[in-house]
Amino acid sequence: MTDSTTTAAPAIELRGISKSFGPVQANKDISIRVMPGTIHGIIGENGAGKSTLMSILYGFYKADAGEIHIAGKQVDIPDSQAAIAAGIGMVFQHFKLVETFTVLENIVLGAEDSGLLRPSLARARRELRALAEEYELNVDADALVQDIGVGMQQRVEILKALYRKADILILDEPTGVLTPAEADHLFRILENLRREGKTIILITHKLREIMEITDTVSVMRRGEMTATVKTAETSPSELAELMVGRKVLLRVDKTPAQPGRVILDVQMLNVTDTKGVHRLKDVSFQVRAGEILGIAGVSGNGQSELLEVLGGYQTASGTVLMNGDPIDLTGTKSDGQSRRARGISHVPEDRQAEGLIMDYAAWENVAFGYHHDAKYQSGILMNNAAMLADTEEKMQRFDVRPPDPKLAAKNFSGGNQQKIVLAREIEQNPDLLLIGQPTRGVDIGAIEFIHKQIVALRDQGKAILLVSVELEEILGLSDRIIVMFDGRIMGERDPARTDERELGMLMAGMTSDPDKVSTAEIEENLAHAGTGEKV
Amino acid sequence: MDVMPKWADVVLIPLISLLLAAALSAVVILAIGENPWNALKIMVEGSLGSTYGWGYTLYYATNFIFTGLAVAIAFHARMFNIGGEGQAVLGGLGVALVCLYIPFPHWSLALVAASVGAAIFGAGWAIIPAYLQAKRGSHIVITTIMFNFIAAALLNYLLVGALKPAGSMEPATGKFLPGTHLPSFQEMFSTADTVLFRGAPANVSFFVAIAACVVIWALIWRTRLGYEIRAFGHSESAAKYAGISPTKIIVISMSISGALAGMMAINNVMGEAERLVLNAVEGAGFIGIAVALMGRSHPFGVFLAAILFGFLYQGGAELALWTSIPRELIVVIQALVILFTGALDNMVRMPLERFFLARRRAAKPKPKLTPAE
Amino acid sequence: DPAIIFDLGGKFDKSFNESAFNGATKWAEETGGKFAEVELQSDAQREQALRRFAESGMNPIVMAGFSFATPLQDLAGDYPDTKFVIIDAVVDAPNVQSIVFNEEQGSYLVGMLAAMASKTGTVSFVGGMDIPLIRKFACGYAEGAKAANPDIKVIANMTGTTPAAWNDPVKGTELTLAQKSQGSDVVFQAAGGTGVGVLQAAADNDMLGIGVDANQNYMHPGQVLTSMLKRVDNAVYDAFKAGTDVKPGIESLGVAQDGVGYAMDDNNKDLVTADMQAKVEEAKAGIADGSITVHDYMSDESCPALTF
Amino acid sequence: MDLLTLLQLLDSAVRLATPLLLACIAGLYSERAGIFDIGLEGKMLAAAFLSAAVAYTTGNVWIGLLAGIGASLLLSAIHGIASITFRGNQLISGVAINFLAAGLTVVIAQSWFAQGGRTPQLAGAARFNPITLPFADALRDVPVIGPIYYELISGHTALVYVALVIVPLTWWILYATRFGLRLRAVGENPAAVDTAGVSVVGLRFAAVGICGVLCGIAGAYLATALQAGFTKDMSAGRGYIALAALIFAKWKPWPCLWATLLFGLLQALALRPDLIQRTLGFSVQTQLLDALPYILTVVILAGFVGKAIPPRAGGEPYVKER
Ligand SMILES: Nc1ncnc2c1ncn2[C@@H]1O[C@H](COP(=O)(O)OP(=O)(O)OP(=O)(O)O)[C@@H](O)[C@H]1O
Ligand SMILES: Nc1ncnc2c1ncn2[C@@H]1O[C@H](COP(=O)(O)OP(=O)(O)OP(=O)(O)O)[C@@H](O)[C@H]1O
Ligand SMILES: [Mg+2]
Ligand SMILES: [Mg+2]
Repeated sequence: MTDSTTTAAPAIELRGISKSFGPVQANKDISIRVMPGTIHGIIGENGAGKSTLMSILYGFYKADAGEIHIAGKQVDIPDSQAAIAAGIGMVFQHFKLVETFTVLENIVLGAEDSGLLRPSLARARRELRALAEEYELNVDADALVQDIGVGMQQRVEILKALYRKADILILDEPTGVLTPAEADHLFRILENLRREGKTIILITHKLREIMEITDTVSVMRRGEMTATVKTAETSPSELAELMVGRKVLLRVDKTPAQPGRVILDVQMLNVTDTKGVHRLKDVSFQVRAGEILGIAGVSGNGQSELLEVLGGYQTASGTVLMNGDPIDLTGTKSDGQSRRARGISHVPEDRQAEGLIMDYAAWENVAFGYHHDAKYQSGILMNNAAMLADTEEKMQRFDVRPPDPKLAAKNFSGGNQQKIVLAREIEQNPDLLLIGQPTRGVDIGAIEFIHKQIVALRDQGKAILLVSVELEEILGLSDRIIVMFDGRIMGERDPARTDERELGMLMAGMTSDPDKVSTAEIEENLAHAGTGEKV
Repeated sequence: MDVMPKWADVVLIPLISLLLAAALSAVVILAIGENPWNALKIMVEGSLGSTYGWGYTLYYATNFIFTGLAVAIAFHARMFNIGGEGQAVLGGLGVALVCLYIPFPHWSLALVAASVGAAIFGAGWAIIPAYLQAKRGSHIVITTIMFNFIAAALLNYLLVGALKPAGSMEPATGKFLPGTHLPSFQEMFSTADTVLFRGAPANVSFFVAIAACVVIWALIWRTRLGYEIRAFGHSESAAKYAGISPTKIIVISMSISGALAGMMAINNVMGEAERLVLNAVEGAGFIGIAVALMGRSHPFGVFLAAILFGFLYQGGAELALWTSIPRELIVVIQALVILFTGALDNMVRMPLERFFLARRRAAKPKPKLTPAE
Repeated sequence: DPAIIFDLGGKFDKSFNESAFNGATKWAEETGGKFAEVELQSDAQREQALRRFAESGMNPIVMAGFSFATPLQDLAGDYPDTKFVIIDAVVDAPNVQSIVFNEEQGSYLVGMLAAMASKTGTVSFVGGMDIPLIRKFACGYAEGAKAANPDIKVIANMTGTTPAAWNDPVKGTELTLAQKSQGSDVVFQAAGGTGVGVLQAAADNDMLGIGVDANQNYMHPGQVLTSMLKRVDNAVYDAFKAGTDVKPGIESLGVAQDGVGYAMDDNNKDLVTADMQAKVEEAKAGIADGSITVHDYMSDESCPALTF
Repeated sequence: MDLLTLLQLLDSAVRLATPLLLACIAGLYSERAGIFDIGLEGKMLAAAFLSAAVAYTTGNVWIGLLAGIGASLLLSAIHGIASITFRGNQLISGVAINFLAAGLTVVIAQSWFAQGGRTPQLAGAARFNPITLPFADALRDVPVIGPIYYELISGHTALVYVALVIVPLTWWILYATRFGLRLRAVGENPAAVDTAGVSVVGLRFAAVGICGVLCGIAGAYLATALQAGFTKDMSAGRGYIALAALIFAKWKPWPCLWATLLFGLLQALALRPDLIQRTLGFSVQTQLLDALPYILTVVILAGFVGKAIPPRAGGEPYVKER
């Protein structure tokens, strides 16, 4: 800033920040300025480098190159201690709380007054009450973090920053785990903070949120900052284009469904996990040939367990009929291999932790789960040649790049990893395809391709069960939608006759009119979901 | 992209670690007032300079191949089997029971039966911790350590009680039946006029150990079970998704591991002592850890590392005989090898990675992130 | 050259092995000769060490300890030109000399001294590994004590059942303390390295200790009553001196041959009165001439004076 | 069993439990901070050797104690560098340290004293001698309380009392101080500590350092208080028993005391087969008594008697950048 008399110094200015993780360059020569008292959005696809950039600002990572200026002064931020001293607070994408500690202990941790705990805790308790009142940030100071819901955990994180007198607050994808109503509540808190003069950086990849609350917005793509614009002067489609680098078509093209016979019939499914928490409660539904059934819900409300049960790696009680015959839910046949034998394929929610062995080469991964198939055997040994040939062919068909079967899975990009999993599962020609978060971390080009494949499979008369936390995807792809909350089915909707608002209410466990419910009630409801308590 | 070429990971890193361990050992020898170069000469001469020396080196190596493979296969399933010692003790018991009471017409039958006995007992001792890990989440490292002590107490109990011949002063079984005598290298390779491997304990079990290497290699990289074990080792959650039962893999891989550790007994108990004594295993179960780490859990690597440790053991024994360097020096070297190849791996790896990364950057100034696009 | 192999306790165990080492050193000093030696670290090394010495032409090869019996039995035949001397065990081979001691006789003598020195009327014994050889010590000790005082109470404990029992001073200490709490005020140990802990505990707790094998009176002057001498040093010395002319067969050394005895020196002269010494000398003469016979536990695995 | 015999047994249990207790609390600090330590055994052994060697050379047991702590700290530093700085496998590092100590103590002892890997016997001021607590002699003849005070409570070496004081001290540090809060946090979720502006590396090194000091005291106790000198392998598996006790105690200070006393009692009982025989009327194999701590630990680990949940981040190196 050359002319400091007319404009105040930016609260934050980053100059030429670069950062590599081994061979991956996460940030390339990034510069950005954020004015005090504003909310600045940062938007970008998964893996664009948003979290990395903010973590550098917070001293969590060290930049390879670049400068950080806070309120006009260059500062050195070698660790989070320095960032806190410079008035920066950050709420990470994955919360950094000690689960076995109380809320109070978490808040005090690292900001104690003296060697003894008791006085620090007493002071924190007093201040917490004041802060809670000032910013509508209610928390139960003596609850263990592991016993409270994500919404409250997030408030604890915000309180942690405020308790440390942060003037600059960074929030990394804060709404990923919230319902639309909870997100609204959060945004009200952020408005309050802005009014108090705090500077806020908000990371998200949801265009709606950017348009709703930010003053300015920066777009990142592949480690680079592609643009910074005033929110008032841009539009969602312009931002989308900046994010991806070309014009994008967000709608899915598909003809109306032609549902046939019932393929999957689920009745009164119940799951209790190893901690004794009741994860699925009396879940019943059907999926027919030639239709896509979408399951919406805030993550952690039983969708994952449902996929796991159907995929064969979670035991359950109840009845599941596949093509009219019951499948084994608890016994020796309740494993992935038996499910595959019954014509169920499964694209798991987390391809890196479940769908692929990251250290296996592509050719080994293509047999993964199907490694018992006769075509991959030769005598007592495995037929590596057959696996290789098969992989080459599938890579061709699904346009996996690079088409090198000997490359380890970890060396493919996220989108291409997903294509490998899809190729493996779809090419099995299943009667039922379970598919979780099909496009998480995949760029828009690949999203189009993947959506087309799913619709094509449906049109061949297969049954598809789709789980996604992206409401847009659910709305765009499904022929019918059911919403899950706290392990139950809250209701079924026709995508043509519902909207995000209505679905959002169901996701929070409410069936009443959206306009008549307070967010506090939603909060209360969600806090108990998934903890096994009665709602 | 992998930062380093494969050869650097497989050969260069263990080699540098080994050199570091050797250098530190030399410092220790210097510090106690001996000449490291001399010590090395005595070790090489004593262990590799004669067929007698080789006979001992290969004898020790045989033990270490078995225990090294045991640790290695468990590593593939991401299990740290620190209980090789106890499993080998139990293996010895299995061998002893077979060899004390069953009269065999020929040693080959005895060898097969003793191997089975050793494997069953060794596997049995590994299955309990494995099952507890799989079903109850009990940390296998701690349970296998505990089982080492329990095995020692059990053997102690038997050798001063039921298995000790009346009137004997030693806690040991009686001599095995004559039909169980395994041909030693001396008997196998000596001709009428030249005696080779005279008196050395290396015996036909060495070839069983080599066969075990081949079988384990094929098992890990060529069979469906190996595919599942490795998959489980890389990612338990993925294994579950694929329908691979964690319980099955943990129990099976630990059983194979225990069986291999137990089979060491055909070498030291059946091939050498021909009776079961108290401390027959002599830490070989622990050396298996060093061997597997050095050998990067690959059977061929394990084979080479076992020979290296065989050399160290025989060389160390010679040092103790002819110099004032105590035999414990080998324990120090062993500790350093474990430290550098196991725990301080990153100390060697990080600078090397930086080196290779810099070289790659220099080769193509603008790094391309996505090879696809 | 002659060679000697020490057992697991090591040549500085202050008792058995050290005594053997002293004999060898004495020979070396007197003759200026050289000998090879090795201290075993593990059981499995026994055969290797024996073979290595035999291969490199050492002769005779002396081994200190009964544990060598089994390997020696196996390999003596492989080296017919080498003479082997084994102490504390009998191996029947044409080139092996077996030296055994009448430990019960020496133990008898120190048992008498213990009983006479005891004020509480209770004396005790700590053995190393529970084997017949050590029971032989205990039995002779109890018999001697009862000979001196028929009302004496004798407590005997063994440290363990494995070779580790030879080297567990902590256990030695605890056993001694346990015996003290049962009234003992004189303790005799035949426990190798474990005995160090026994003597230490005795010295720390107002008890009298009794050493074994070598003269251990010096370890805690004034607090070690005496030591049961087992002249392993003489045996080794004689073997080295005889060199390749070592006579195969069994050599049995008792009081009469001065193979066992009890130690008197400056360190314990105030503890043993002239009267006590006279009585022991009398018994010694009696054993030597056969008028007193001391029961040998190993002859029938039983002990009239003590139950284990 | 009469009172005196019982007291003698308990007295022996206290003596034998002391090194276990010190090592157990040592492990508690390390593992509560997320660093698994199976190298307790090796650190104790190294400390036992160096404390005895230095005490013998200087004739002063306190200097010996410091030297023992130094030896243990050195091994702690290796463990710290391997598992904190270089994010290596903590279990493997622990195994290496145990071997390193087992080998080096003998090699150095042999070259230093030439006595077959042991140190000379310590006497007088070169070892810790029992302390008679005030009034012990006076109270001795008071029925019941007298013997208990005189036999059981009084008459131990200074380090026994140190160990007993360390238990409440540890409890206080862990739950009432800033350091304790951070220490527990770093074992549960190091990222939370890091983002709260506290150095994970610093905390973990501090914990590993405390562990080293306590193991050092434990080792020195073995060689200069319980015994009068170092002998090869004299730690004799106590480090592993301490580890077992730590699991048994579920990583909590007071239970550590009870667990180690129990294991100490088992060891004391193993020395008195006659007592068992007399009290129970049948004899128990000493091998069974020897193995009992290990068997109990397995039973605990198997979760049949209350589940032992280790600190969540335990054993995992803290990796920020892959
Ligand atoms: N700790 C790390 N070690 C190695 N690589 C990392 C690390 N963190 C991030 N990366 C890599 O850096 C790149 C940028 O990641 P970053 O988390 O900053 O993206 P993001 O924009 O926050 O994505 P998302 O929307 O998924 O949160 C990715 O390729 C990622 O794999
Ligand atoms: N952990 C890793 N180790 C090695 N290389 C990696 C790693 N993560 C990413 N890469 C490399 O970085 C490149 C970019 O990966 P990333 O997942 O960010 O791709 P992307 O740009 O999001 O592509 P896509 O749209 O296909 O997901 C990949 O081609 C891959 O080779
Ligand atoms: Mg992110
Ligand atoms: Mg991507």
